[in-house]
Amino acid sequence: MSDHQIEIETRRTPGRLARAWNGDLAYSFRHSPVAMISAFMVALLVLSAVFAPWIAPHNPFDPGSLNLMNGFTPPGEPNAFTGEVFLLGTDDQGRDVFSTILYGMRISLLVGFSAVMLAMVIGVVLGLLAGYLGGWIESVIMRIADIQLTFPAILVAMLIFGVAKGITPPEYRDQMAIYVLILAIGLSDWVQFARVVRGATLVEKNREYVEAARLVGRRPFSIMIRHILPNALNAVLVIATISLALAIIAEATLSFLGVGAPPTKPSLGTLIRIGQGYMFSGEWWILLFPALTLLALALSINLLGDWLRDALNPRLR
Amino acid sequence: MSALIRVENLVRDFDVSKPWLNRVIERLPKAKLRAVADVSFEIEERSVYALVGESGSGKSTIGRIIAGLIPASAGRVVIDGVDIVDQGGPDAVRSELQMIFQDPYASLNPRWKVRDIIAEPVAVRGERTQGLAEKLLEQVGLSATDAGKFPHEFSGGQRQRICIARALASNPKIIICDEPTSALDVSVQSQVLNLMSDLKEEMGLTYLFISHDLTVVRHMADRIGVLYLGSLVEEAPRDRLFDAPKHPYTRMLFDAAPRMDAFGREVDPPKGEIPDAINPPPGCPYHPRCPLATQICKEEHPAPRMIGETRVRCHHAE
Amino acid sequence: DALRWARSSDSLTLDPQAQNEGPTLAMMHQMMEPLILRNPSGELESALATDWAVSTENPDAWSFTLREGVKYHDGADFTAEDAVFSFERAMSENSDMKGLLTSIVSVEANGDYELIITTDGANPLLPSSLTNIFMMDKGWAEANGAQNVQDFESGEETFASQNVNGTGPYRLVSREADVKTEMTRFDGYWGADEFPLDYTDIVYTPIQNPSTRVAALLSGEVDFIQDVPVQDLQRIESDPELKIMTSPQNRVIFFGMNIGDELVNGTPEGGNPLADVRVRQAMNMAINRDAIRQVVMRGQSIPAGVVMPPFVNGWTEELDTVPTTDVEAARALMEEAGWADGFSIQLDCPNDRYVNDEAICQAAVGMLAQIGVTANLNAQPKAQHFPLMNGLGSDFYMLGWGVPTYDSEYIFNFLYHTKGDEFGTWNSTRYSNPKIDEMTRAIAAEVDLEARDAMIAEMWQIVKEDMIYLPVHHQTLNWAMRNEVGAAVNADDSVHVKYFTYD
Amino acid sequence: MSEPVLSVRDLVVEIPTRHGVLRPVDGVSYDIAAGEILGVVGESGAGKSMTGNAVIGLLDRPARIASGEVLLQGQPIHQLQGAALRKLRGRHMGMIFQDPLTSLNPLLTVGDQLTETIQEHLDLSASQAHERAIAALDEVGIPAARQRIDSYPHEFSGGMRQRVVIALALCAEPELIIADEPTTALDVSVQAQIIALLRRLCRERGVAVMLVTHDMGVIAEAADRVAVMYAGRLAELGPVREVVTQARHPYTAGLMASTPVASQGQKRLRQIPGAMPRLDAVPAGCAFHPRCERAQARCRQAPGPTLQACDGRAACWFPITHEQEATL
Amino acid sequence: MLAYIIRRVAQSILVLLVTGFVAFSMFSFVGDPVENMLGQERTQADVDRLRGQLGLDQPFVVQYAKFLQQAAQGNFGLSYRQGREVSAILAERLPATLELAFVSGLLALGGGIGFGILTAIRRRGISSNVIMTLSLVGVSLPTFLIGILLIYVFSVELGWLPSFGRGEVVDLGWWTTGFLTVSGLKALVLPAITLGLYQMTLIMRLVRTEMMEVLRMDYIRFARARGLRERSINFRHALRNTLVPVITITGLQLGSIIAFAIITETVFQWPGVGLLFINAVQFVDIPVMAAYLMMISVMFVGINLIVDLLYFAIDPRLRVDGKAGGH
Ligand SMILES: Nc1ncnc2c1ncn2[C@@H]1O[C@H](COP(=O)(O)OP(=O)(O)OP(=O)(O)O)[C@@H](O)[C@H]1O
Ligand SMILES: Nc1ncnc2c1ncn2[C@@H]1O[C@H](COP(=O)(O)OP(=O)(O)OP(=O)(O)O)[C@@H](O)[C@H]1O
Ligand SMILES: [Mg+2]
Ligand SMILES: [Mg+2]
Repeated sequence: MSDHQIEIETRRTPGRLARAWNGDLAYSFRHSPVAMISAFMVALLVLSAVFAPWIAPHNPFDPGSLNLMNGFTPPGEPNAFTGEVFLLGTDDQGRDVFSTILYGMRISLLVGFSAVMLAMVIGVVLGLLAGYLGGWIESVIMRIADIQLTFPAILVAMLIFGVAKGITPPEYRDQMAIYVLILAIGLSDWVQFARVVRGATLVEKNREYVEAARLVGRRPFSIMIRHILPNALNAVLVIATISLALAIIAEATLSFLGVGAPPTKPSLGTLIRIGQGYMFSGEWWILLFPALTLLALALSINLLGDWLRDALNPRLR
Repeated sequence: MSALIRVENLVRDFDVSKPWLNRVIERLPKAKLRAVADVSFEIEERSVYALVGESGSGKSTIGRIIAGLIPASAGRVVIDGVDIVDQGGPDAVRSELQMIFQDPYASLNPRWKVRDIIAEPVAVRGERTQGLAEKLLEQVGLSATDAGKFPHEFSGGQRQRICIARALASNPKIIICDEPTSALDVSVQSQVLNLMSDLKEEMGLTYLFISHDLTVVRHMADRIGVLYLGSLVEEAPRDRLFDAPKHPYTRMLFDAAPRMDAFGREVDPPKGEIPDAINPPPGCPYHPRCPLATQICKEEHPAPRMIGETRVRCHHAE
Repeated sequence: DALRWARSSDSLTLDPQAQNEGPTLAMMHQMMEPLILRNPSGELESALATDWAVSTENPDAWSFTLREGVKYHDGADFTAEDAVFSFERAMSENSDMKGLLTSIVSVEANGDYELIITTDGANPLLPSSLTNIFMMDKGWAEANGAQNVQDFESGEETFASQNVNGTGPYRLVSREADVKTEMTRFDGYWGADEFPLDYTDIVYTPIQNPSTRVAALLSGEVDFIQDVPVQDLQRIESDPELKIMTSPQNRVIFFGMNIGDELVNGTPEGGNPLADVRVRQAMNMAINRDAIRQVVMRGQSIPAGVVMPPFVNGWTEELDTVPTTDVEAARALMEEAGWADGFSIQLDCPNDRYVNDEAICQAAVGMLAQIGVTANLNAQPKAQHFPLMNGLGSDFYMLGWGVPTYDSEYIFNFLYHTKGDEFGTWNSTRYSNPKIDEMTRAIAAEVDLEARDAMIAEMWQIVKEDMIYLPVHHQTLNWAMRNEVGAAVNADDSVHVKYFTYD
Repeated sequence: MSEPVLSVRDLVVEIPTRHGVLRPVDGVSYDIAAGEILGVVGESGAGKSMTGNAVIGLLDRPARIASGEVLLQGQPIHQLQGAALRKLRGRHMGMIFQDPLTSLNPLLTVGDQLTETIQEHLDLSASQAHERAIAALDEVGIPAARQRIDSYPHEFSGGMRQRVVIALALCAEPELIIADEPTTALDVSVQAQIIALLRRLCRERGVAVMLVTHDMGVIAEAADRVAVMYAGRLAELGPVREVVTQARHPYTAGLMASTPVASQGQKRLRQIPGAMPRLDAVPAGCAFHPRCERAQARCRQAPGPTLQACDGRAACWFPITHEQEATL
Repeated sequence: MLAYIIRRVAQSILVLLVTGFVAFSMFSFVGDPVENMLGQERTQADVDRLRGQLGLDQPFVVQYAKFLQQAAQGNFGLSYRQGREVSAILAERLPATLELAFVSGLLALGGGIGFGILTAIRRRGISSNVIMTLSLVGVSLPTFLIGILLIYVFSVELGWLPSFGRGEVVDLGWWTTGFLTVSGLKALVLPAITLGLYQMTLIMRLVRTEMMEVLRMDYIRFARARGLRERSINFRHALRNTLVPVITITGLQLGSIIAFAIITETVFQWPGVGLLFINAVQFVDIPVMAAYLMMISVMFVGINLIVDLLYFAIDPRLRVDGKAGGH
C-alpha cells in the first residue's frame, strides 16, 4: 500500500506557502539541480520576453525606427555606415538582434502558450466527456481523435493555416497570422490531452468517491468538473509543459515551411528561418543567437516537464 | 416492525458481449452475465441485514442497485414505500440512503478538503453546511480541527470514519455498507464496527451490511443472506444461520473460514472455485462443488423454500 | 567530362511548348533549338535559321532561311515542314507559347529550307519573340502521338512531356522529374565544330533549399549553380576553387499601386491617397534604393528609375536615373497632398519569387514608415500573391518584370495598357490612359523604327510622370561555379552549355 | 535441535527520508527450523513485509539493512550482493507474494516461467526442466499439468494462479519460503485450499516457511510458532497456541480480543484505543505504551523492552501472566 | 481478429473520405493553380479555358465527387505541375521516402529502445542523466535547423557526407534503392539522423518511463525473488511488458516520420514524396496534394493496423478476449 509512504510525509506545518514549499513537489524540486536551473532559465526567458519593451534597447516591430543601413552589423562592432554598436549585432533589416530576440520570444511564447491552452481546453473537455459519458459520444470523439492522429500535426497545422489565411479578409491577414498559428497548432495538438484525460477519467470514474458523489445526486457535469478534472490535472500539466516546448518548435518548423509568423513581427522560429540563410555567409550571429535562445527555452521547458513528469508520478518515486 | 427495504425478484444482467461485428463473424450469441439472479429479501427498520458470499457473488451489485447507482434489469426495490425501480428512480429517496465503501483510500477525493467531502451531500442540495463537518467529525471520534486537512493525512481507519461522517451528513435512515472494514486491520476494524453499532443505536439507522467475513457478519447482523453466483441460497436470522446452516454452500463457507481456535486443524479443504458467471452451470449453480449433488441438482434450479426460519434454495436441505 | 549543374527548380516538363517558364526553357535549350537564339551577350544569333529578313514581297511577312544538314537526335533531318509543324503546335490552344506569337497569321514552308511567317500587319519585332520557340520533329511527334501540347482535360500525359527529340547539342539520357536529368553530347550536332562543347555530359539537379544548394557547391558535389543567394557570394568567392560570374538581369523589380477611386482593403477618409500623384511621388522619394542595394541585395542590384530593364529597346540612362532619396521633400509632398499624417495600407508581396523579395518589401515598409505611410506587409507564396494581384485584390504590390522580347512594347502591353482580356493583363493599378492604349497598339505595328522609337520615348515620358509604379531595382544575375568552368552569364538566366568551356 | 534454516539476529532496516531515518524493522530476531511454519502477524505497516524482503535481499532503495544478521543455514547472507545473492534466491529461499495475478508475468506462459527458473538454478537440459516444471505443477495440485503448462497466467483462475506462484517459488527446491500474505486476495474456500497446500508441502519437503499475514485465524490454523510485530519490533514470539490463547504482551492480548470471534455475544467489540504510531513518530521506550492500559513509567523510558531483555516470549516489562488473563 | 481488421478497414475508408473532403475544401484556399500553369503572356481567356479544363470552375463538392470517383479507380489524375500521372509520380517517389523512413525508424527504434532501457535501468547514473539531457537537445531545435547544421559540419566543413540527394540508386524494377551503393548509403546518413533524432528522443523517453513502471511490478520482484539474472529480468520480463504501450505510440511516431520527412526532404533535396508535396503546395498542384494526403492516411491506417496486430502477437491476453485497440 503505497499510501503509507504518503502518510509518513505528512507533518503539519501551518501556512500555505510554507506548506507548498515543504510539499512533495517542492521537496523534489529543491533536490533537483536540473529542475532548479531549468526553472530559473524559463523564468528568466519568460520574464525578459514579457518585459521586452522595457528591456530591449530598440523596438524591432516598429519599422519606422529601423535604419536599413544598420544591416549586418556584427555583434559589438560599430556599423560601417552609421557607426552604431549593437550588443548581438543586427540582422538583414538592420534590426538589433538582441531586441528582436526578446520581441520574437514574446511571439513564440504567445503562440506556444495560447496554442497549448487551446489544445488543453479542447482536449480536456472532449476527454472528460468521452471518458465519463462513454457510449457513442466516446466512440465519436475517439474516432475523431484517431482521424486527427492520422494526420501528422505539422500537416494539420499547414492545412489549417492555409484555410484560415484563405478565409480571413486580406486586410486582417497581417494581424491574423499569429492567431491562425495559434489555432493551427492548438487544433493539431488536442488529441493527446483528450487521450490522457479520457484515460484518467476512466480510472477515476470507477473510484468510489465518484460513486459517493453520484449517490448524493451530483449531476454528471458537476462530477466531471469538480471531482474528476482536479484528479486528472497532474497528467494534463505534464503534457502541457512538454506541449509548450513542442508548440514553440512547431511554430518554428511551420515558419520554415513558409507558414509561420510574419517577417515584420518575427517569432524566434522566423528569426531562425531568416538566419539560416546566413549560415555560410559569415553573419553567424543572425542565426546563432536566436537558435541558442530557442534551444535554451525549449530545452529548459522540456527539462522542467521531464522533471515534473517524474515528480508527479507516484509510481516512480 | 415493517420492512423498510423490500427487494423482490431482483435481477441484474450485465452485457459482456463482444462487439457486434465480432459476434457476427465468430457466430457468437450475445453474452450476458447474470450478477443478481432472482433475489428477494426484506430489511426491517433499525435492523442490520447482512449479505455474505465470495467474490463475484453479486453482493456489491445488489447494494448498488438499492443505492440507485445502477438500474435493475428486473424486479422491484421498494424503499420506505417507494419503488425506486418504477417510480422516477432513486431521487425520491436520495436523502434517506447513504453508502460506505470498501476502500477508504479510493472513496475520498484526494483533492478535496475533509470539510468539503463531508458536507458534499448537503451542499449538493444547496443547504447550509456551516459547522456541519466539524460536528460530524467529532461524532465519529475525530477532531473538529481535522476538517481543514486533506484525506492523505489520515490513516485507513480514520478515513473510514470520515466516510461514515459523510454518510451521516444528510441524516439518512439507511446506510449501505459495502465491506466497510475489509481493508482495515483488526484493531481498527473493531473501532469502526463499534462506531457503527453506536451510531445505529443513537440515530436509529438501518444497515445493509455487505461482507465476506463471517465473523464480522456474525457480530453485526440481525439477519443474513448468503449469496452464491447471484442467487440468494440461504437466508436466516443470525443465530439460526450459524447454529444450523442448511445449505451445503453455507456449511462449506463455515468450514473453510479460518478459526482462531483451530490449531493445526486438518480438514479437507473445499473443492473447486466459483464457476465462471458468464456460463454458470445449469440447474443449481452450486452442484459441481456440492457433496450432496444428485441428478436433479444438475437439471433444476431449486426454488426457495422455508425450513423453519430459514429460507433456503436447495433440493437436499432439510 | 560532365557538368554537374544545379538550380532551384526543375524544368516542369520536357514538352517545349507546354511551359513558358525559366527552368523549363533553360533545360530545353540544351536539347532543342529555336530558329534564332539570344547568345550570352544578349544578341540574336542564328540557330536553326541562318538568315532572316522581312519578306521582299510582303512587308507583313518574314522570311527565314533554314540551316541545312541539321539532324534530330533520332537521325531525322530538320526541314521547313518540321518548322511549320512546330509553329502551329506552338500557336495551338494549349500551348503556353502562343502569347508570344499572337501576331502570326500563317507559317508556310517554301521548299525544304525556307519558311515564310506572315503577321497581322508589319511586325518588326518578330525575330526576337522566336528565341524560345523550339523546333520539334514532325515525324517523331506524329509517330508518338505528341502533336498536341498537354491537355489536362483528356487526363493523359503526352509523350513529349517525357521524351525529347531535338536538334540541340545534347540529348536526353535519363530523367527523373525534380531529381535528376542526365544529358550527353549529341554526336551529330550541326555545330560540333563551331562551339566549344567541352562538356560531354550534363547532370542537372534541382536543389530547392538555397543553403543546401550552396553547400553542394562548397562541398564539391556540383560544378555550377544558378540562383545563388546574394549573401553567400562572398563565401563562394573566398573559396579558391570557386568563382562567381555576374551580369545584370533582364528583370526589373517594382511596386504597383492601386490608383483607382477606392482601395480594396478599406479606403481611408479622404479617398484613396494613392490616386494622388504627389503621394506616389513622395513614396518614390522615400525609398532608399541604394540602401536596398547595399544591404538587402549586397550590392547585387542596380537601382532602377524606370520599370524597364536596361537591355530593352527604349531604355535610356536618363529615364533610368534614380530619384534621390529625400525624406524631407517626400514629407513635404505628403503634406501638400493633404496626407501629412500619413495613412495605412497593405503591401502584398511574394516571398518565393524574386531575389530577397520579402526582405525588400520589409525594407520598403521601414522606409515608407518614415513619411507616415504605414504599410502592413502581407508576404505570401507566389501561388497566392499573383492570383490576389491579378484578381485586383491588392492596393500595393510587388512585381518583377522580365522582357523576353527586349522591347518596350512588351512592357506597355502588359503593364500600362488598360486592363482587359488581351492587353494590360498584368496591370493591376487601374491605370487607364487612352493615349497610352492607343500608342501601345500603334508601336506594335510601326515598321519605321525611328518613328517607333520616338513614340516609345514619348510614352515613357508620359508614364514616368504618372508614376503608377515605383521602380526598385534591376536584378543582377549570379552564377557560381568551379574555377574550371568557363561560362558567360546570360541576361535572361538561360543556359547554353554549348558555349561553356572547360579550362 | 539442529541448526535452524533461517535465523535472523537483531535485524534493523532503515529508510533514510527527508524527515529523518525511519526504522520499519527494529531489532527483530527469530529462527525458523526445517519443516516449521513461523507465522508473522501484525497490523498493516508493522514491518512484516519489510522483514521478509530484508531476508531475501529484496529491499527497495533507499531501504537497507542497517545492522543485524541474517543467517541461512548458518551462512550470513545479509551482506551478499549481486550474483551471490541471486544464486541463493529461488535455489535456497523462495518468496510468494500477495496477489497471484500481478506476481506472474502476463506475457510468458507458465511453463516458460517455470523452466526458466529451474534452468537458472539446476543444471538440467531443456526437456528435463520441462518435465520438472510439469512435476512442480502437479505437485501443487494443478489438474492436467501437462496440458496446462503452455497456458498463460490469465487462463488460470485465482486459486490456480496462486498454486502456480507456489510452484514457481518451490520449483528449485529451496529450503526456506517466505510467504507474504499468500491468501489475502483469495476467497475463503480457496484460501483454505492454499493453506492446506502450503502445510502439506512444508511437511513433505521439510521446508521452513515464514508465513506473513494479518489474519489471526490463518495463523492459528497454519503456523507452528507465531511472531507478533508492532511498529517494527517483535512484540511477542512463541508457540501459536500459547500466544493465541495466553498472550503475554498487552498488544497481542488486545489484538486477539478485538476480533469479533473473541467478543462473541458482546454488543461491542473490545478495542485498543488509538492506532499504531507512524514510523516517524514512534514513541520512546515501549512503542505500545501510549495505547497500553498497563503502561508505567518504565515503559516510557528508552531503551524499550526487547524479547531478550524480557522473558524471551513477550517484549514487555509487565507481561500479562496467565492468572491475570483468567481474571479479565 | 478478423472483425478487428474489418473494423479497421471500415474506419480507414471513413478516414479517407474525411481526409479527402477536408483536403478538398482546403484547396480552394491555398492559391490558384492556373496562375502558375500559364506563362506571363496569358490572357484572361486562357485562364478561363484552363480553369474549365481542370474543372476548377465547379463547386468543390463536385470536384471532390469527381476526384473520389476517379480515385476509386486508382486514378488520381494528372499533376498540374508536371503533366504526368500522379500515381506514377507517387510510385516513383515513394521508395526514396520509404527507405529514408525505414532507416530513420530503425534508428529511432534502436536508439530509442536501447537508450530507454539503459536510462531506466541506471536511473540515477550519470550516463543516463547525460543521455536524457542530450536527447532533449534533439527535440529542442527545429528539425530543419538540425539538418542544416549537419550539412554544414559534415558536408561543407568536413566533406565526409553528401549534402543533398540520394546518391547512386539501383533500379529494381518498380523500386529504386539506395541501399546497394556506397554513395546511396552515405547519402542516407544525414537525412536519416535528422529525421530520426526527434522520434528517437520520444521513443527513448517513453520506453524509459514505461520500463521504470514495469520494473516496479510484482512480477519483476517475483522474478528477482526467484533468482533470475538481471539480463533476463530486464529484457525477457520487463522489456516485453514495456513494449505493449510503447508500440502504440511508436506506431504513430513511425507514421509521423513519413510526414515529417517533408522538412528533411526539403533540406536535403531528398527526392521523396515529402519534397513532392512541398513542391505541389508551392505550385498548388491539387491532384498531387490530394493524392499525397490520401496516401499518408492509408499509410497511417496501415501502420495502426500493424500495431494492433502486433498487440495480438505480443500480448496473449488479447488473443482470447480480443479487447485490443482499447489504446
Ligand atoms: N459493470 C459491470 N459489467 C460487467 N460485469 C459486472 C459489472 N459489475 C459487476 N459485474 C460482475 O457481476 C458479478 C457480481 O459482482 P459484484 O461486484 O456484485 O460481486 P461482489 O460479491 O461484490 O464481489 P466482491 O467481493 O469481489 O466485491 C461479478 O461476476 C462481476 O464480474
Ligand atoms: N520507501 C519507503 N519510504 C518510507 N517508508 C516506507 C517505505 N517503504 C515502506 N515504508 C514503511 O515501512 C513500514 C513497514 O512496511 P511493511 O510493508 O513491512 O508493512 P507490513 O507489515 O507488511 O504491512 P502490510 O500489512 O500493509 O503489508 C510501513 O510503515 C511503511 O509505511
Ligand atoms: Mg463487492
Ligand atoms: Mg506487507
